[in-house]
Amino acid sequence: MELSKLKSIVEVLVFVSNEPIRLEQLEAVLPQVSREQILAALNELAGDYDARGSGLEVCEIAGGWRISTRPEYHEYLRSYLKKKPSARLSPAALETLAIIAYKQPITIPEILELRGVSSSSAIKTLLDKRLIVPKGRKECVGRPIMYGTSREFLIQFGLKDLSELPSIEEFEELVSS
Amino acid sequence: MELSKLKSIVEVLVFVSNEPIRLEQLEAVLPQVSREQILAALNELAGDYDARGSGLEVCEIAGGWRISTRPEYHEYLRSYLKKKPSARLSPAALETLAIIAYKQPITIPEILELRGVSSSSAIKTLLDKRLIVPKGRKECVGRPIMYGTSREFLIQFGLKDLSELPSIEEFEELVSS
Amino acid sequence: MSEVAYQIKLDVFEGPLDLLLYLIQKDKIDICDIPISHVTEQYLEHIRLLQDLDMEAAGEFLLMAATLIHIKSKMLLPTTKEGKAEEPDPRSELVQQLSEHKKFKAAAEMLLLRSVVQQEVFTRASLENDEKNTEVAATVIDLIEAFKRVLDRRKTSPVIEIALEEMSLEQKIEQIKTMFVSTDRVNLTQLFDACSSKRELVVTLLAVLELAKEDVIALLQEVHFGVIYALKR
Repeated sequence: MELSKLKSIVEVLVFVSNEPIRLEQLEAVLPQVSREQILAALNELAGDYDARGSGLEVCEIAGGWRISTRPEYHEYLRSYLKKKPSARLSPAALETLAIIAYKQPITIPEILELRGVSSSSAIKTLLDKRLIVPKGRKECVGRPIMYGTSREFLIQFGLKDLSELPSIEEFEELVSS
Repeated sequence: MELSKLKSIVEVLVFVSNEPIRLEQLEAVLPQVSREQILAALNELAGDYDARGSGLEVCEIAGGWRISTRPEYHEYLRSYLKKKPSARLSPAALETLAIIAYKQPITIPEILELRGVSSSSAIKTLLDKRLIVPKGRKECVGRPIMYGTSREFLIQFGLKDLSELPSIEEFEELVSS
Repeated sequence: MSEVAYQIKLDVFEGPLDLLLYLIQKDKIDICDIPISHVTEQYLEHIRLLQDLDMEAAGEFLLMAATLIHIKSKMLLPTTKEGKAEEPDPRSELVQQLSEHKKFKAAAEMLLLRSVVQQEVFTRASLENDEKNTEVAATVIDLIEAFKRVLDRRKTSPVIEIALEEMSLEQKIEQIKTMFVSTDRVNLTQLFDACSSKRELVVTLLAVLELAKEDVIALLQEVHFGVIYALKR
């Protein structure tokens, strides 16, 4: 298949998917095309959007690909959609989320130990917002539930995958400075 | 405002709108721009999409403007929509699945009693998605079939085994705190 | 600084580690070489104003106070020559905890910045056929919430909620003062044993400390490790 045609097909599929579309999903629709070709089409498509200065961009997020608006247009969009930014997470919830993101899978008692303060209401908030999910049980006394971050976490924080998080050692420099 | 910038703004507004966006709506967001300029931007944007052979098109429909997929790609779309991941559930199916997960093995009359409404279509959906399987018959009048969750269920919900399901008590501890 | 200003500040602290970090940064202290008695003093001065915080938090702040005092006492103990090389610095665990806390605070700020940027990004509105489709990609949490909804619906008999009687610090102080109408000596062990919850225990402890500070009562321990009595002044 020609690259230009493949690019258009991929564009249409990324456009209609209501959540980031995964490479495997594209492969399932395009069985005759190799994974490398699909990836090449995605990357070239993203480059085309950048090159023509579109208000939209094609990018990889949460293990999939999606089309979204560029941040610089948010004022016009808010004015049209009459949508206020959603409430920010409290410092306690953010800190708990940071600990879970870096130490996952982690249990509630382990989080308590790290924070030195009870975190159950923060954890409830994070579960309600679907930012964290249970990730099995720890094989120790009481078999407590372990938690980890969700796909929604990657989407809301604009991450391709967890490896895109800066390493916790990078914050060490901040600590020692 | 430069035409290229105006084009991008118009593009993002057409993109996020859930129905064809009318000229008056665009004017309301862009009070400093004339109707003629907005129309020119829309027409030029549509021309750009055509010129680059995009899988998408910008067109005027039902008194407004929208971005949609070109008809020639619809077979790929149909194939994609058919292959969508199957963990998506309606509220009724989710509730029935929850009962089966926590109370298994359980018969249809017992589920009816818990939910208070007939659940046979939900059970059919769950069987179709292979999330539940028959687990023998209950030794009582009529020997009704008992159901339990399947291996597919564990895979879809990311569980190693059923003991990893959080217990109601654990959940309530979080909720009540 | 006025008391009010202190109280506003205490609300800002997420927990004892946060307060400790604030004290250290305020005095530009090296985190690896904390002058423990100075910091302990400052810490205690701050938590003296804790009474308006909720009791669970107060307990956590008190626990840290106990840790600080413990470290301080360990540092005062003379160490034998041989022992000195092997004994770890009593502060090391706390230093470790503080630097971890600092790192995660920085990570939390990074997350905040990322989320602010993402809030400015919009995706396409749902197409008509997604809207008709109310199906959700369910997680384990959706599952348990759905099960809980069923159980809640099943609760046919109305549940009578009995509010736990929670005594405030002021009420507890009044209660202890009333005891001294009929006696001039209260056994603190018995007083604490009578507490029915962790919260009540903390309130009682704070009330006794407050009364002692106000010189309403004196604390007396007749023998080492013996029972402590509160005496009417």
